[in-house]
Amino acid sequence: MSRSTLTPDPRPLTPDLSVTIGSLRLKNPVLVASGTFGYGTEYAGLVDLSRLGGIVTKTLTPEAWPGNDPPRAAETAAGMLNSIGLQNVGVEGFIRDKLPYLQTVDTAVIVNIGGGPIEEFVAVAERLADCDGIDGIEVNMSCPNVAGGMDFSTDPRRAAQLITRLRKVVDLPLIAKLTPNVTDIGEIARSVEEAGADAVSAINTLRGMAIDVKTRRPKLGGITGGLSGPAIKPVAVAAVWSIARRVTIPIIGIGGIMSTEDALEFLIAGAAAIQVGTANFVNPKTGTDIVAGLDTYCAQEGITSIRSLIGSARVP
Amino acid sequence: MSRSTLTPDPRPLTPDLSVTIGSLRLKNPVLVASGTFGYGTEYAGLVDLSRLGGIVTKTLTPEAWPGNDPPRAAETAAGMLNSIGLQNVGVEGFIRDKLPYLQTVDTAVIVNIGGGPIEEFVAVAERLADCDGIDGIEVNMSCPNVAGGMDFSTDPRRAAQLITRLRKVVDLPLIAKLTPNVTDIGEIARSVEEAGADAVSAINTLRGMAIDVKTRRPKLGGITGGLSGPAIKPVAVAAVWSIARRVTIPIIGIGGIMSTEDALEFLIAGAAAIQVGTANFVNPKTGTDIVAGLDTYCAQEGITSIRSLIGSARVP
Amino acid sequence: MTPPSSPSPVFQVRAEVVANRQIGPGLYWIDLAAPEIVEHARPGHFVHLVVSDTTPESPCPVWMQYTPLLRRPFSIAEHDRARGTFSLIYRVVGGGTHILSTRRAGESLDVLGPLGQTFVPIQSGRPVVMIAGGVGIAPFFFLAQEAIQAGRARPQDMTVLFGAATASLLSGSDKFRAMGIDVSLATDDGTAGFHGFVTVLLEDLLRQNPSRCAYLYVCGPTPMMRRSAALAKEAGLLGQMSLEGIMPCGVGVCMACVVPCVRPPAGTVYERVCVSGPVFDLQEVILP
Amino acid sequence: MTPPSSPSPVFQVRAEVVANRQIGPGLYWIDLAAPEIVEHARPGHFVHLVVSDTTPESPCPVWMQYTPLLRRPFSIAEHDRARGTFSLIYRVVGGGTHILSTRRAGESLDVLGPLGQTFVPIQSGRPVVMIAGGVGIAPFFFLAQEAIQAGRARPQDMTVLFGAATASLLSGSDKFRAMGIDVSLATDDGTAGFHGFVTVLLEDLLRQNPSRCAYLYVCGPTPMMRRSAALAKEAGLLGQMSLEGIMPCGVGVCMACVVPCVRPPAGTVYERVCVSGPVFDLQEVILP
Ligand SMILES: Cc1cc2nc3c(=O)[nH]c(=O)nc-3n(C[C@H](O)[C@H](O)[C@H](O)COP(=O)(O)OP(=O)(O)OC[C@H]3O[C@@H](n4cnc5c(N)ncnc54)[C@H](O)[C@@H]3O)c2cc1C
Ligand SMILES: Cc1cc2nc3c(=O)[nH]c(=O)nc-3n(C[C@H](O)[C@H](O)[C@H](O)COP(=O)(O)OP(=O)(O)OC[C@H]3O[C@@H](n4cnc5c(N)ncnc54)[C@H](O)[C@@H]3O)c2cc1C
Ligand SMILES: Cc1cc2nc3c(=O)[nH]c(=O)nc-3n(C[C@H](O)[C@H](O)[C@H](O)COP(=O)(O)O)c2cc1C
Ligand SMILES: Cc1cc2nc3c(=O)[nH]c(=O)nc-3n(C[C@H](O)[C@H](O)[C@H](O)COP(=O)(O)O)c2cc1C
Ligand code: FES
Ligand code: FES
Repeated sequence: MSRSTLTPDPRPLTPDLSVTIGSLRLKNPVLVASGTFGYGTEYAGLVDLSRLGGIVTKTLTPEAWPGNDPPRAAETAAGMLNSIGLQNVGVEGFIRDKLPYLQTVDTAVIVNIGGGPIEEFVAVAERLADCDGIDGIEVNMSCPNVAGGMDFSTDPRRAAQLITRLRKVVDLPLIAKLTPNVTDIGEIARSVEEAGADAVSAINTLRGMAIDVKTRRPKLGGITGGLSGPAIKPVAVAAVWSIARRVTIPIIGIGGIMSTEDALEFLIAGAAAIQVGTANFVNPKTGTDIVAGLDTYCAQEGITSIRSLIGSARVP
Repeated sequence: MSRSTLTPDPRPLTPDLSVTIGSLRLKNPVLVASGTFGYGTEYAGLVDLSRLGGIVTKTLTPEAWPGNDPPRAAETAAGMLNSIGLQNVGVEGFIRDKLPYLQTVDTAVIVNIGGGPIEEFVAVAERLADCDGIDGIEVNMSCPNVAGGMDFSTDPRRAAQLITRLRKVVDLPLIAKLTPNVTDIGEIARSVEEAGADAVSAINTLRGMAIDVKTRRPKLGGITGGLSGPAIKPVAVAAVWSIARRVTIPIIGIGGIMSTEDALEFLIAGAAAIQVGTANFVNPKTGTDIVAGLDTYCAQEGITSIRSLIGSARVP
Repeated sequence: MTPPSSPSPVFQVRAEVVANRQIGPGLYWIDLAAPEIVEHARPGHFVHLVVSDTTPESPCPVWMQYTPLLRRPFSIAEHDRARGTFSLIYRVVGGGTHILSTRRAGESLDVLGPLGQTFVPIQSGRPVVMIAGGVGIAPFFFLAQEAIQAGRARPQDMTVLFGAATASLLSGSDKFRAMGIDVSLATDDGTAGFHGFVTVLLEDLLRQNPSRCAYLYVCGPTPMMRRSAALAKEAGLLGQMSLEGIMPCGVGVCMACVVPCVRPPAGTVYERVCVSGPVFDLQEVILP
Repeated sequence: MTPPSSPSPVFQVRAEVVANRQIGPGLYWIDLAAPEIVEHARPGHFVHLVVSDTTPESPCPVWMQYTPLLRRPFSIAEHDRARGTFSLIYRVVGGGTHILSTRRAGESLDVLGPLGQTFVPIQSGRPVVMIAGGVGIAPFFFLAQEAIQAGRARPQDMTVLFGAATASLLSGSDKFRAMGIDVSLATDDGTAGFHGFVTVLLEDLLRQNPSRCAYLYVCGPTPMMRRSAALAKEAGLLGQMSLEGIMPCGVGVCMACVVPCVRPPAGTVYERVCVSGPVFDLQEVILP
């Protein structure tokens, strides 16, 4: 009779939090979202980056980009608007100044790319494909803050074209990031799946606007901007749910996540991983707190692998 | 020399709060939204209905309708989800039991109608066209809570068809109520304007979902539902702004309005009137408080007619 | 059970918090001053509260003042006409009740009430049993008190069966005893009274002492109400229960708080708990 | 003015509220205990606060605890290494600052800091003027105090020009006087000091007593900063100013808080106020 049957091990099994996104294995399903965590360095002193499932970096364009006129942010009810307009260091600046540090961090590095015409996306992707230390590419097809930036993810045909082109130059896991500002997000997801995306992430920000009634001026220099934060969580959960009904590739859920409960809601709705966005500004430790929270939750509920939670919603 | 030039009147001029929606003149721009104020009677003891610009009644279908399975509501961050599913007394029940009281109230009565196929809308509209005491018809093309209920306002062609048919049977001001769950709400607005709508109202609720992570069940019997309340205000303001860029007919702004400031934001963005929805549940006097607030605001700012505020946003 | 054609008037008032004290683990008792509401309140009525601090002078935007957004419903547990106050018993289960527990005497709350359908009053010569689980006890203080004060019924004709998870959540049973009412307790963990479900006490009573129960009032968690209704049906006993439901408006306009009810000949129809209830006849509701 | 390659460390701590008291109409002074932050704080640094009550044990959902959602930035006004406390002066202008004003001694706040670029320290033998509008005075307590305590400069070489809407908002001028610093006041309504803009005092000083001003520090409303920068330019005077900006993150990741800066040869570039500022050289920023 083996020892284990005589004296039960008092320590509960360590739950397996790992998930896979295409060929990419994440140590846990908690990523930080593009544009809300810089390039990793900024929060390195405050957050143990190696505890995160991964870091998604700010959207890169071929050249450094100045962004929109300020003001670029406004607080709203349980949310915020931004019209950053993709200010970024450009792909070369990233490779030179930011990537070396990221390569030293023991977490998945997913680089988010953007652009105007398809060729710009392709140029950035090709350049990144040559680099070490990049674990995946997320395609920001959906940024509402640059002119024409939305077309790729509001038209299923164009979305597919973009992904098809990128698929040719990128072997890395390719994640299509979708906008909620469409009639049928499931249809867009379906078309990028067919075009060869390894995963979709949803959602980017909702189109929104606020006006200062004293000055009668829009609160954003870009007039309209993107709404994020807890306010949009129900919209994001519904998006994940709809997409899960239409595709078989993994879904990364994003939108208003601030707590372990929020993360669980997305997993149960069908997300294989989640990203923490705006909440990083509020509490930079949100992501790592959620990792700890998922661990505790699984241990308490006797869940051996978090993968068993994905899409586990109970419906009549 | 007249007395008035000798002793200046200490009372400021009473600002003119009246606005017009097609041929309908409202004493002020503050309405209460469909589904959030019943048929007027319920709040009559708490609110001086005659102070309101108008009352929009719960969506009517040809027959009384049972609605969705409970639970039908869930609270979210600065908002709520509902999946009522258009439970209503039916057009005959309305005419028999609800209209007589509404006819006695000194405020505009706008009846909101809905249905599945176009014929149902037409049937309800024709029946109402015979009745006295109805000042306008709002067409709920956008309810996300009944199967097929969204098609009319996600496809510009079908939206136009519906309005064209209704225009033939209705002389009353015809207001098309739009959903935000579309790629381009301005395009839908444009098509209903061409089809003969006198005004558009925007927005109905955003599609959303919430899951109870303990039971793993959706918090709504209808699984997904409609998000309303302050959380969605930025989306609603952006919708009004976009529509104002595309149509010349009046816009009625709806979404998350709780205060005079909120109402002003919509007017400045381009709305000729506004509707208070979810806020009625929170404070039934929200609408009448806003009327008083607009009055004070105009008096203080020396605004003689509130119409001068409509679309007065200052942009570079 | 449609609402009466002339329902009692409903008021929206700023009620001063007279006292707000903890009476058990996560369990609170709050006294609110609102003479208009007190005057019209009847046993079974509930109020709908804004738990947060809303003052027109606040520099906070209005949405921020209303956080959480929706009102919270609570049954009236006691009223004092002389002082113009009424009382609630509430358990902290989430954000809204937590915020309520932090409100201090001297502050004021926005209250809507009295709301809903009331209990059939306890009548002389008809022995009643009130069976409660947890904070479901709240409306029964009012129900018993009112009948005794009005001289309509004697405490000897009333029995309270009161169950909770543990002894410290049974706060209030003394109040019934002080009125002269017989109280039997049950706890899930056996720390007080019977070790088990309170419905077992009802079962025993109906078997051993059926004359003590000519009418049944029920309030508590759904399984307890379902079981009580079943026991009443078996025994051919009439009675009422007070239900809960997610209530955005509390006054019948939003159609959110519905429960399926048996309504022959129409069959099953959705009734609003806030205006057709919260008090329903024991057999009319199809409990989930 | 890019951030130094090894910036001072940033901490996220729960800081205990040691005191939080009103010092004028809508004007407050708060002392917070956070030894790590105090140790590294230099004049010009700011902190980023969660104004609301966030405790892991709260039954409120996390989003509700963070209402309003974003942190609020405030300049460090004073620090006390011995006690491990730092102080802020803040004006209630909206929901966030209102909630901050309700926090009581003994409670704790989530604080991120110290953040941003600091002032060039006041140096011996270089007379300086600090010109402030309203709560813009806050960082100058720290600036003056630090230089005097370090023995790097004499109070006689410092001048404070302090303007506000009205006398009761000039709270704190005694503190400078107590240090031996010359203070001139200005109010929009003439209730104290010069009746008019504080920049007129600067204009007069630069004309009548230019030797009192070899370096200029500016903090206050935009028009005041614009005018001060213009006067400095005319006088060929170097100096710095501390800017504000909507700051979601405060640490340089969100790119929201930018101001256009003159950066030859690149031309105009957007710099982040939170990491490239809030302290900038007087002539480098293009003020709106
Ligand atoms: C008619 C009626 C009378 C009630 N009387 C009492 C009473 O006397 N004492 C008492 O402690 N509780 C009572 N309740 C339940 C009480 O309303 C809820 O516990 C409370 O609303 C929970 O709010 P929360 O923010 O703390 O919880 P959360 O779970 O955070 O609330 C989230 C949302 O769900 C709703 N909700 C959650 N639980 C309930 C529930 N059980 N019933 C209805 N809505 C719920 C809330 O109102 C809110 O909209 C009564 C409910 C109803 C409908
Ligand atoms: C580096 C820095 C230092 C500051 N130091 C001080 C100080 O020492 N004392 C003081 O009283 N104030 C200071 N401020 C301004 C202070 O941050 C704002 O007054 C405060 O954030 C207003 O919050 P609220 O919720 O009360 O106002 P609301 O107007 O309701 O705030 C809405 C949003 O706008 C932002 N906001 C509003 N006003 C400002 C502003 N002037 N600057 C930046 N963001 C703003 C808020 O942070 C919030 O995100 C400083 C600002 C910055 C950037
Ligand atoms: C300030 C800010 C900047 C952002 N920048 C980007 C970006 O560069 N690329 C991108 O794909 N998404 C960007 N986003 C969107 C977020 O990655 C995320 O999809 C969105 O904010 C919703 O998540 P949240 O509610 O958790 O913030 C940005 C969001 C914010 C708030
Ligand atoms: C409980 C509830 C029921 C509603 N029912 C209807 C309806 O029957 N018909 C309709 O056109 N809109 C309906 N609406 C949408 C509102 O009229 C309004 O468009 C929406 O709630 C946004 O406004 P708000 O944020 O102010 O609530 C309903 C909204 C709620 C919350
Ligand atoms: S709570 Fe709105 S109808 Fe009952
Ligand atoms: S506040 Fe985010 S970059 Fe400055």
